[in-house]
Amino acid sequence: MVYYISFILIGIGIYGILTQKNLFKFLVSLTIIDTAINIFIISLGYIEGKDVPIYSKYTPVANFVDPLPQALVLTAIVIGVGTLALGASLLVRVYEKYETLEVEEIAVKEARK
Amino acid sequence: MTIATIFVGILMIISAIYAIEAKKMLDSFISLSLLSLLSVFLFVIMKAPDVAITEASVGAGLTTAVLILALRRIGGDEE
Amino acid sequence: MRRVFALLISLGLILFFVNSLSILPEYGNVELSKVSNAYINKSVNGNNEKVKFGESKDLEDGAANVVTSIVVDYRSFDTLGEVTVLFTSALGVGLILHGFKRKTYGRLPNFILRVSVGILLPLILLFGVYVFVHGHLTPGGGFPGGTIIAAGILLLYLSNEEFDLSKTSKFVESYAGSLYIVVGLVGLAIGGVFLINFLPTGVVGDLFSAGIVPIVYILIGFKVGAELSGVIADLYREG
Amino acid sequence: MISITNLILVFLFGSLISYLLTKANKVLGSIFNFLLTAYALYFLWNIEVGRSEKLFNIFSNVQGSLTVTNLGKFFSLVSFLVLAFVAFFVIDWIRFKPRSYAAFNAFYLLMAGGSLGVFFANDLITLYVFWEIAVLASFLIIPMGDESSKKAAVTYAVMSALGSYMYLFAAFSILNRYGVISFKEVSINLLNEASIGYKWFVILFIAAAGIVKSGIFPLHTWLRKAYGGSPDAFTAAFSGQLSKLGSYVLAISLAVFPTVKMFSPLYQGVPTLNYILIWLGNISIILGTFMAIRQNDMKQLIAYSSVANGGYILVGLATLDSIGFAGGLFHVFNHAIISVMVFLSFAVVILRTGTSKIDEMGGLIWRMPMTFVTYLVGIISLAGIPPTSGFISKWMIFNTLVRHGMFVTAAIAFIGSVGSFLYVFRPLAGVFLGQLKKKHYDLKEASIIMLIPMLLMVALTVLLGVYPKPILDLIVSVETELGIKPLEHAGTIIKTPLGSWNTITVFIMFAVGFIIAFILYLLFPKAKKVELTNQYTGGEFLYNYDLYHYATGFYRFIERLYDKHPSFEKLYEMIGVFFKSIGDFVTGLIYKPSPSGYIFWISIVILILYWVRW
Amino acid sequence: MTALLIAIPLLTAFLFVPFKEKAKFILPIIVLINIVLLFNLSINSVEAMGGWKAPFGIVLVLDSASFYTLLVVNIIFLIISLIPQITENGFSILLLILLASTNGLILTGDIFNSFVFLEITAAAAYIIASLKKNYYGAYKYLIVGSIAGGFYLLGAIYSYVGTGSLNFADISLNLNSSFLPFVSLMLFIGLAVETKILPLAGWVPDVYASGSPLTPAILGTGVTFTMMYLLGRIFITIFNGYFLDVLYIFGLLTLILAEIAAFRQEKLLKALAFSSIAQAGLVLSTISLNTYDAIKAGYFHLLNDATAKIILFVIAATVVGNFMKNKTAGISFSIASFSLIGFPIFAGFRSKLLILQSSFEKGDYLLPTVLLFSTIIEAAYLLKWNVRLWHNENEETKQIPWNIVLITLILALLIIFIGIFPDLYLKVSENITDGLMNYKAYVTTVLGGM
Repeated sequence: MVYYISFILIGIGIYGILTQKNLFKFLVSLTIIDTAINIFIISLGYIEGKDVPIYSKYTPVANFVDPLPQALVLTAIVIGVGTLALGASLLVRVYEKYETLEVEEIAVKEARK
Repeated sequence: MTIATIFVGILMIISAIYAIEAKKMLDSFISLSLLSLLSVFLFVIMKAPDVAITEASVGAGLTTAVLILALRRIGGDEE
Repeated sequence: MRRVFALLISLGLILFFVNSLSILPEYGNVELSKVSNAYINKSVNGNNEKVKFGESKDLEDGAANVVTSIVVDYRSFDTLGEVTVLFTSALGVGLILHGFKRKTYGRLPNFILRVSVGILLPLILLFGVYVFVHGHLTPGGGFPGGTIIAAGILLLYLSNEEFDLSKTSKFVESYAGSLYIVVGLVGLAIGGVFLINFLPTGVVGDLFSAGIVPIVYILIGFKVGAELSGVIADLYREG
Repeated sequence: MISITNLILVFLFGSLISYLLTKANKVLGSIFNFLLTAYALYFLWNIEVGRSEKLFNIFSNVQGSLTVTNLGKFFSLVSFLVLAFVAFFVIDWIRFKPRSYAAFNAFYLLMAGGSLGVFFANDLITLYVFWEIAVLASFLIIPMGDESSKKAAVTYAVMSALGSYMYLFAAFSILNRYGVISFKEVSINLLNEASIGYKWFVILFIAAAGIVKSGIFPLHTWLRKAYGGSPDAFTAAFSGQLSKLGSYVLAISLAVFPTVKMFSPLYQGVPTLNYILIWLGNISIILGTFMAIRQNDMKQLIAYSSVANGGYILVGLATLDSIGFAGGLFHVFNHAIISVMVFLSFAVVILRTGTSKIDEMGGLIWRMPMTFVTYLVGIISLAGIPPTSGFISKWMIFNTLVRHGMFVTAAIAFIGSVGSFLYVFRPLAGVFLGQLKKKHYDLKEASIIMLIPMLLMVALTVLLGVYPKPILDLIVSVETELGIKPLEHAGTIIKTPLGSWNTITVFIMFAVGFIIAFILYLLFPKAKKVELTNQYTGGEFLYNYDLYHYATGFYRFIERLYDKHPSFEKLYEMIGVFFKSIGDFVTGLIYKPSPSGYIFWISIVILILYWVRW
Repeated sequence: MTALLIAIPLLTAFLFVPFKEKAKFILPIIVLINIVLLFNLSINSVEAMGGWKAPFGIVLVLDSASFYTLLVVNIIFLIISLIPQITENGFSILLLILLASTNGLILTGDIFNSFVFLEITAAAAYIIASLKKNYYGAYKYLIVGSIAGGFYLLGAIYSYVGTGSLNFADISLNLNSSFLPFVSLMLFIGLAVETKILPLAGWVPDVYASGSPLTPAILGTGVTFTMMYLLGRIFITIFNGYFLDVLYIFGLLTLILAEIAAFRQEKLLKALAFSSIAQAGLVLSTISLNTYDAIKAGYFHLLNDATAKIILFVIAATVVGNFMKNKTAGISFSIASFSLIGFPIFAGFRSKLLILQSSFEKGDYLLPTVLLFSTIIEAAYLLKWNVRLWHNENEETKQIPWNIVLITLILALLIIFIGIFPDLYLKVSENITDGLMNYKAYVTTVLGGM
């Protein structure tokens, strides 16, 4: 089930990048795709009826879902936010240079240069 | 659980579409943040509390903050 | 027209992924992989006993939170890389926005914000520290902890236009990161392997357990907090 | 006697020394160049045939080597004759070159070294290596000429690359198929090759390099611009020496690889492939001749004539008949020295007047008579009039064509020969004869150093026209080596099935005729000399003399022939434009103004790969 | 000890954050230390990070392929670090990070770890791409790079699901064959963007032609080499030749289309950027022939291309006006472009011969045809630019720093040296090929005879 959600979200993200013209929207779509991929990865580690992979009072012995995808997703999330921050700062600069965020207007200004 | 998952999923898809199609950037970001929060819910369902916490703080909080700060720096929402 | 095409392409991609379901295991019926099994039973280097909370001790990895033990111990090298990504992007934000002039609003921040920050900030910071100190026991860890600290600092920025922490955050960032590598290098010196867990691991579930895991997580917490607040500072900075 | 390898190395490193010397003193460097090329000429004259040297490992199992063959010796002698003479001319000419003179001399030696390697290469790939060195060096010299030379150089390099890559492709396919690349072993393998198609492919692709270099028909368009634009003294070496590399490769592809034995004959012992090449040569003759007629720039005019003469050489070589092949080889020699004469005299004219447009000059005979004589003898030889050596080679080619019953071809060759009178007369009349222009009143004759190589060439061509034995001996040795029935000759008498030919008789006849003409000239009253300005029409004085200069529209009466003529130059330009527009298209395909485009490609690649492949 | 190759530059980068400006002095020293260290390491060693053995933890594998790739990449960094003028203030520290991440990318034996290092490389590359106010180009690169990174991550996850492990050797041993199409496709998408395979390489002209010499000099050589190595590692060693037919077609397409596009460009740097794409395509299709000779020829050409491209990009971006005032730089430029075209006595000739021979040996006539045809186009535009730069009448000229002149000249002489005595580069490429082709040895080295 969750597979489909993440696939559709990836599709929406791609659709967003393909159709949108505002630079911010690209970052938004990128974040959507990142989130979708993360959900997908986690769902690949989910095992019905198993528990959170933490040894605790409630689960003293191992009865866990797959912890590795979770670890990977932790990394992926942070990498995603790093990229996003870079993108945002580049975007600020682009705006300063062209005074617009619409790709078509930027293209016109690039061509005129 | 399945019904909850489907419900959350549909909400996520809606918020994703809204995030992409929203006219105002701020709406888009808030919708994105909502998407992140919903995904936190999914993570919890899928027994991944570490990821959930990280996503809540990084994905929902920081991402939105960064985007909004960037929006603020270019002089707010134009429309 | 463009939208229709985009829709078709996205649908095609979705179909591509849906097709891949034929090879993927069914949702919820995934088998634990051999690697995860070894991680969970902490038997990578040979340990056939089942791990029990609060009893097993001196395991190869002492973190009760298996995810943490993977992130900071088994796959610590990934985390080093991950920290570096964040570090790079923080650095990049600084470099890219260097010397950027922004129009100032000249408005004083909201009164409520200023007051509430004074009350909330210590709590937020405390919570952040708690999250990464207990990273090996409970959900959480360096990344969310650091982010929470950064969120606190964002509040500080919002409430006080004069506030500037970029110098300090640079130093914290620099030395927390360096210390992470130094920890790895100490491992190299002691155990002959980079990033080896050279401290005693203690009993699973204790606060002082898991060897270098908490230390590394604390360092990561500081580093992430410093980096993210650096990013925020760079994005926020006036003039 | 040093080894050939060392001689080549001396040339390659000598180019560096030459650069430094010329930088220090223009004349000194040029003298160095001359001494080196002259030494090489001496060396080549004395070199014994059959000598072989290892060179380098091309691949771990393939060894490159040099071998002296008669064919290579003949070509290298011709080349270095040209190179040495031009180098001597350059000693004085270079003093007037304002910039990049040092590089000129350096690349000149580099080119010489490269061509030396080409002539003695024993295998396909070694030949290619030296070939490209020569091409590179010549490419580097061309843009030192006038404005148009910049573009010409690139066109030249591209065309040349086209030819040499076809050659390289064939060479590698041979290496892969037989495991050998030396000429001897390859020809043995080719003789035993069963597949006709493969043989065609190999011969045609190897010949392609030669076709480009010697400016044969479909790939001739670079020649006009490259000859017209390159530095004036260099054009002589370019036409006289470098394009002979092309003839050498043609000789290899046709004769060293025994095409007659490899293919069954189509007509009169000539295989289809050779016949096609003969026709290419024919088209070049026609095209070169007729395009030369309408050129106003004298260098470009002779450039087209080079196309025609390349055609003659190819026709001669491709017949693979004892006399025809000899004629082709002899024409290689003739055209080399003709080029030197004609282009060097042009170089002097351009140096003195500063222009190469025919209608901007006139009457230079009064100021530079020796240059005029050089040019005159050059064009006489070019048009194939006895007693010059040019007659002998053309006669041998015609003889063969008639004897083989190729009447159409022979007719075309005759037309080309007659046409050459038309075009060579244009610079003669426009530049040297007629009235001297006012601005040219104080022109001087070329200096002694410049005149020496020019006049020596004049002497050489007349001498060999009377006594062609040294060249014929060389040609006989080449033909013996290649297994073609050697030419029968006895010093001055050339024997053919259609009868024999005595050069001395012809010389005497012409000498008598010349004396009679001279007596008549002395007896009859002289024409009155008029100034260019001393003419008027309809009572009005002329203000724009150039317009009424008779060299303007010299052949206007046949200009109509050229209306809407199809031109390969236009075709190649169209191809260039076509590539540019494809380039635009591709750039548009790849380069997008928005990130969407890139993501679009990612998605498309995934979809295509997935749905097509699985 | 292998980990030090990554740890030392990273540590230095972290330490030098507060004083970014000083980093450019430390950079050459660090690179030198790295190279010295590299020579003290034993080949065919596997180092498990944190002491967790192969299929479980992350391992750094130093076999002959990674050793020589490391050597090449580090030397490229050394060259770049010796010309600090082209690096703007503060960017030296990025070069340190880039060094660490390329080293990691080459050494790592873990697919997710390679994703992480890929992202570090990409992040550093985005920032370097933004030099000279080329923010929009960098932004586009960021978007496409992140999407590609996402696909690489998906590929890694799919291979995890198919194998139960993230280790390269384990994947190559145990990957379920039904996963192969998906995994290889996704990894291909991820790598194609970085290795500049054509329909996905649209970011290159913008980024390389920003006018900064640093961007193309490091991204087009060191990073490209690393990515090509990784590509070879994944598709030759791990998938053992699977999917190479697709790479072959894409490589040919890239070669021909990029040359045509380069022919059209009005700006020198853009033309060089497209030429860089084309050469990547050539290398790709050559190594995808998957014979020993072909792979050797491919990496040999990659080396030559890298050597020439450093010269071309650095000079093209620093020299203003014509070469007559900067003769030495001009000569280096010309030598590099002749080498790219493949004139004899220059290194490029050797590699073209090798490529031709190896592809003929494989019985492949398409690659030579396309190669020779595209070389004609390449000759057309490179020679056009050479003539234009040597013979124009542009008076506006400025002297370029002596160390740029010196280093480019040394590299140009190296090109000629390699053209005559190619053994040095041949040895490197032979060793890389040995490492890549020897799939069994790789697996046993990593998994310790499992």
